[in-house]
Amino acid sequence: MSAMPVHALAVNKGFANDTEAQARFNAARRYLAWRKRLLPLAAGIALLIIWEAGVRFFDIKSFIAPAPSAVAVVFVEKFSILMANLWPTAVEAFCGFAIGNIAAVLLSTAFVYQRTAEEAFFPIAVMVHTIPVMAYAPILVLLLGNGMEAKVAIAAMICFFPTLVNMTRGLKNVNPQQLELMRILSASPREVFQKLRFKNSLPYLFSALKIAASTSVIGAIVGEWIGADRGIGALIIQATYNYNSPLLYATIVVGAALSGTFFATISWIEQRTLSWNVDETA
Amino acid sequence: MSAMPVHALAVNKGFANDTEAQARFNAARRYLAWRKRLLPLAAGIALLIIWEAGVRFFDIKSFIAPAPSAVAVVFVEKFSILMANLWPTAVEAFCGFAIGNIAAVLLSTAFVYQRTAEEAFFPIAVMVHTIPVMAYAPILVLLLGNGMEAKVAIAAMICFFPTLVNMTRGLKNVNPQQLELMRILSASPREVFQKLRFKNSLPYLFSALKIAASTSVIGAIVGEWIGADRGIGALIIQATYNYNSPLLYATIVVGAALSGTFFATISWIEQRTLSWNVDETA
Amino acid sequence: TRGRTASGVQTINMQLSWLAGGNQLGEVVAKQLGYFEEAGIDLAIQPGGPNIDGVAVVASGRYEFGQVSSSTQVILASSQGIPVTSFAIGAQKHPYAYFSLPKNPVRKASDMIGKRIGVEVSGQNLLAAVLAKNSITEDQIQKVIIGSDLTPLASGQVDAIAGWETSTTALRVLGPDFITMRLWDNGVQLYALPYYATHDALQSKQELLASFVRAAGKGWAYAHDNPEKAVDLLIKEYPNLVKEDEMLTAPIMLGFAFTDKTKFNGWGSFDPKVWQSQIDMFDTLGQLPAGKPSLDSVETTSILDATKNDRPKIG
Amino acid sequence: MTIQIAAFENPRSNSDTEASAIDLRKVSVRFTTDRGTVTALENIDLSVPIGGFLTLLGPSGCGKSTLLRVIADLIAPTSGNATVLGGSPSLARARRDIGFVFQDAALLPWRTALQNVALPLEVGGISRPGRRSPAELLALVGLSGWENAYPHELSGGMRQRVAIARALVNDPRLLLMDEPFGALDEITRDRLNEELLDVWASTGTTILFVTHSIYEAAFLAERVLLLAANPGRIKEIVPVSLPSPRRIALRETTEFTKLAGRLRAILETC
Amino acid sequence: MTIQIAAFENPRSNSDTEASAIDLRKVSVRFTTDRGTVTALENIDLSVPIGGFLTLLGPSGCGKSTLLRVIADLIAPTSGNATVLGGSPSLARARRDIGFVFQDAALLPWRTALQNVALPLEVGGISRPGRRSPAELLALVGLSGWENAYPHELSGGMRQRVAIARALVNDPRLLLMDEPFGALDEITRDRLNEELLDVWASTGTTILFVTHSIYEAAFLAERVLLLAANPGRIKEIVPVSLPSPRRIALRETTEFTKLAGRLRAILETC
Ligand SMILES: Nc1ncnc2c1ncn2[C@@H]1O[C@H](COP(=O)(O)OP(=O)(O)OP(=O)(O)O)[C@@H](O)[C@H]1O
Ligand SMILES: Nc1ncnc2c1ncn2[C@@H]1O[C@H](COP(=O)(O)OP(=O)(O)OP(=O)(O)O)[C@@H](O)[C@H]1O
Ligand SMILES: [Mg+2]
Ligand SMILES: [Mg+2]
Repeated sequence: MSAMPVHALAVNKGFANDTEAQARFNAARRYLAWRKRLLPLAAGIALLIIWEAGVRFFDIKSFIAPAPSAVAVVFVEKFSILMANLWPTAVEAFCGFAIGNIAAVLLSTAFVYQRTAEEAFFPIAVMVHTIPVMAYAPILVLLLGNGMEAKVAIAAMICFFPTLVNMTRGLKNVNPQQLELMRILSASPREVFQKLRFKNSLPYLFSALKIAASTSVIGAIVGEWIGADRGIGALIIQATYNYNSPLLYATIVVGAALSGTFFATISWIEQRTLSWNVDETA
Repeated sequence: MSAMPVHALAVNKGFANDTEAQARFNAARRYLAWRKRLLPLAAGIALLIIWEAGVRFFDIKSFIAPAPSAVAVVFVEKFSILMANLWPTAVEAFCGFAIGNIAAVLLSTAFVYQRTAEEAFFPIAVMVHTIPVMAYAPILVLLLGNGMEAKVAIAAMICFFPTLVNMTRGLKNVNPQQLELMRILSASPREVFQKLRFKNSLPYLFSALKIAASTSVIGAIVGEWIGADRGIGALIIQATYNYNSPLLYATIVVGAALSGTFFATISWIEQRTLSWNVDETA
Repeated sequence: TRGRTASGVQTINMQLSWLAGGNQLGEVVAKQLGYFEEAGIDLAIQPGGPNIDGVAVVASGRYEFGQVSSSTQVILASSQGIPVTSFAIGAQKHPYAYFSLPKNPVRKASDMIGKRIGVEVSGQNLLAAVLAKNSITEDQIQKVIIGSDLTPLASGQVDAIAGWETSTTALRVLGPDFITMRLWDNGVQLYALPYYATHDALQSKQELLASFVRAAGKGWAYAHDNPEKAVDLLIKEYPNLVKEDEMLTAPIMLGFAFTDKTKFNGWGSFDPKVWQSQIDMFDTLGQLPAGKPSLDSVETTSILDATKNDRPKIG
Repeated sequence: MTIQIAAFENPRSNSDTEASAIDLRKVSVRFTTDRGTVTALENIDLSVPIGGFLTLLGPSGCGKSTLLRVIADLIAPTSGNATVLGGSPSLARARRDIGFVFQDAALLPWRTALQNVALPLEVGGISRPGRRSPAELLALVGLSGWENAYPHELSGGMRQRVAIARALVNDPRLLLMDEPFGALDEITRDRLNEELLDVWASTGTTILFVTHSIYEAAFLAERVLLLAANPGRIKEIVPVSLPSPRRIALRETTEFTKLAGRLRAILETC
Repeated sequence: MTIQIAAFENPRSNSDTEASAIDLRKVSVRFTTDRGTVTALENIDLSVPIGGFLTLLGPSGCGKSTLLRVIADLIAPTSGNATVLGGSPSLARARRDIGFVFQDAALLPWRTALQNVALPLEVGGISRPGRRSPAELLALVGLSGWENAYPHELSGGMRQRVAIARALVNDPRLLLMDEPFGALDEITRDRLNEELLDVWASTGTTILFVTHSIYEAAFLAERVLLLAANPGRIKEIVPVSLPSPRRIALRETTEFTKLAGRLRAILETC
């Protein structure tokens, strides 16, 4: 029972320092990172140029689709208004994102440990997800009032479902061998979750979060349609109603930029978290 | 170079017939299948009972949330109207489902084989997904008219994105060893796709399709809000406008049943397709 | 809902069916100029939007009263047994109209025959009413269901399209000389922007609602006299609005709020007979399947009566 | 040190009176799929005393892994009864008395070598005194310097060695090893054979060890269990009466060669 | 039959003039991660003639798998040059001249045993006459009756055997085998050793075979390559001058024992 003398086999030496190779490795990594940042920018600019050219060439009316240049002008002119309306939506989207995804992760955890719960409630969750906001808007306002809470609730409800589906799959789709390992270690359900299922579900979770990056913003916008004075959603209604297409598009650009920022943040976190995942980094 | 004589090692015998064990196995499987069908039904009925009791106990007004019994009455009364409005929406949702998912699978395939395309366009896809329907509705109506095509297009656009995200992940997240095997066999990109990547992405794809089961229905409903005189979406607007809450709820039930049917069909296909997947069937 | 505050000012919530804007010009002015405060009210305007029209919220008692866009909505809600009753109106004539372009004009109901008419899902009953009043059958026209925008007319997909005259900015799409065919002038006389509350509230909070009507009327009167200053106050409250647009809209809206009727009866007043004719019309058209509501359940003049002498008589 | 040990309720003390570590009575395992039934094990009767060292030899697919999995409570026998350390297999597992080296390493890909070895300590974590640290165990299997490498950066044999270190880290009373040294070169393997015998001698662990190497089976064991295939059943249990402590040089003796030859002869009839 | 063969452009005929199947010149492989650099192979010079049989021996982690992967064009050498069957490794791979048995079976879980063996025929599919069918090959590795089993229903050794059958199915000119028989019992292993020699003799395939068994290395090869670790480099190439055809009984000869002893001695210094 006492500590054994250690007769180490000095067969392998492990990682060595090779500054030159390391420098090349880091340079390659930096290149990839920059590429990842610049390519969408380039593609975005190319799209804008095509759009602008299309609008000019086909003489498309501004109320159908305004030229990017017109949108840009409005964007600069109304910058302060756009920003003032961005904040409430950003806060709603972020809170909805957090609440919806946490709820989905919790419920999918329950599903994995309570197969009965899954079989009973998964189909019901699908059906509930189909209910349009306008059907439950009065109940929400009654319960939560007309403030941010109701909008957060709607954003949360809308981004809830895809995460539930993906996360349930990710938590279940575990390598049977690794599961046997945890069983041998007599890991508690909690430990199996923390050390195996959750880790294993991360690729699925990040996919879900990427989807939620835009659905939470959509949710906040749609949520504002149950009544708001400020916010991207309110501004969209205002601009649509007033046929102010350039303002409408400028507003949408702000909303899209919001979900783009969400997406980029999630991708960044994903890259740090899944660095062990060879397939992803390859 | 000629055929070798085969000296078989008769070590293992393979599968044998054991009727008793087989019968027990089949019985267990039937039990699970029935359980899967009956549990959601039971849960649904339980929810309805709670809802009915809640409405009665708290004396909730019908214009906030009608009792299931009231909805059921309308459902029976208006059954033919509901069914007449179900078909257009079902067709739109189904076509949108098919087109949106096929497009997403194709684009994600392109992404996997053209890393540049992915890096350039994935973030843009996220942002486009944030654009509310009402912003592009005029363009759609202009391009596709006011018929079913525009609604199908909206349903397709709404269910496109989650599938794109999941499918891209599923196609990429391949076991490196299996990829090396295909490389050794000098499989063409097409063969790698068919025989490895696609098979591997199936769990992800089915998750995406389950999400799309309800988003395609939502898409068809939202699509009908840009102008339709028939369909679940049109009926929802009508019922809302007429303050006919029981009819509104009955309509929503029909819509939810539609996505529930979608979901069940997909689950069924999944079970047949992924039968090799131990983790899923376990 | 919050109660009376320490200073004796009581909060009262007005639930809208749409975003706040030029339709609430008078209320905003009154709020900004302290008219409500003087009346002991702290008015909170609760916006609505595409996903909610607020009737259920008011009917359930969450907010004290509300405003919807059309008198039809009050009638339909009453018909479904929702206990809401209108106690004042914001626009004497409904600004609902059918717009067309000079090259293919629709000036009166009979011009609609053989044309493609674009209406929203919820505008179908009004179209049916206009056609019925003018003895046109539905198959004599071609009804096109559209979304909530006027593009189909501009792009030639329809010949006439339904909308609100107060949507000045939207109408800009049609160019300067489009043709307007008013609902009101073609036999369908509806009110717009009715204020409504539950039966309960109309009894238990009668004094509060009366105070609101007095102060709001004062605000509208101020707007009538100082449209530009009123718009400035509106923009101050709702910075998302655009001053130029509101300056265009305000006179039109004021033209609907103050007519020869208000000259005698004061701002906000209505004629029960007009309500009754609306109820009868929709009933004849078979658009009240849940039953014909009684006039009493649809409107009450109790608040108007109580504020008879305090509402501005301009016209 | 003594005080420290006394401070713990030694989880082993109360079981010292047990007769045998493993007791199988008429254990059968059948797998049923929709394509038919496979009988992996049939009527296995086996008893291994506490502190015993049993090696398993048998043709590929005869049910060796299945036998280990029954003992480890990873599968339940279709019929028959298994007793492990005086109780049911699941009780033994719950007491964390079982260490298992899988036939394939089964490392968690998101953990470094060191973190993989440390996993059993994080899970459950009954602290036992005098235990070797994960780093020491990595050194024992010849992997010092690789603590921070991820599984995909290791060679097949290195991964296997990480798995061995992991099984040893919480000093289990029963060690089930499924071809643990199969992916190792003979030199490393010989040294680890000696190491394992040292571990066994010093800790009193009961060891069941599956191997395909007749020499390894003979060298390590007190008894060699030979399984026959189709269905998996006990062919013979051969006692090994070689002197202890054993060193690799033992393999050169004629006694050992004779034993190996005998095992090979039996194996050929399995 | 002759007509049929003539009808095909025999893909092998034009390479009969090649000097060597494999030619490595100063091949080095380094892996760089953010935690440091590992030199897996350093300055490997190696030449294997067409139809040669080379076995690789070396301590775990010395770079055997890496060497096979360079030859199979799975990784590019960091420096140096590799020529396979007269061209670049990628050319040989593209011509489907390479068969590879991975250290772990790498079966596709959604395919049955038979479908897994048939995979190379579905992919690429240059039809060569006289080839054994997937079912025949499954029988060859002792798995008839298991055609319809899925990988998770097979034992470790059975999976490995499916992988071997798969590598043989399209009759490759160059067979790279990474510890193919590591998970098999000695009886099966001995029989498959003989089978492999038969296959080699009858097809003229060039074989590179990684093993941890000194006996296996000596029994199979024309030459044994011993690799030393840290960094992976060639320690020695030992020619094997045992008579052909070889049968298992050869192992009992003193000549063989002496050779094995010599290999072991070298290996101990690696
Ligand atoms: N899940 C399963 N479903 C069906 N058959 C199975 C399953 N698991 C194992 N078997 C069968 O049980 C038999 C014994 O398998 P086991 O893994 O115990 O063999 P083994 O002795 O460990 O062989 P090896 O030495 O090749 O690892 C095999 O014939 C195998 O096909
Ligand atoms: N992707 C990688 N990243 C970092 N290091 C690696 C990678 N692949 C292999 N190595 C290292 O390269 C060395 C050689 O590995 P290789 O797999 O060739 O060994 P091997 O001789 O096959 O060993 P074994 O007999 O254990 O299979 C090892 O030290 C390993 O850690
Ligand atoms: Mg096994
Ligand atoms: Mg290797």
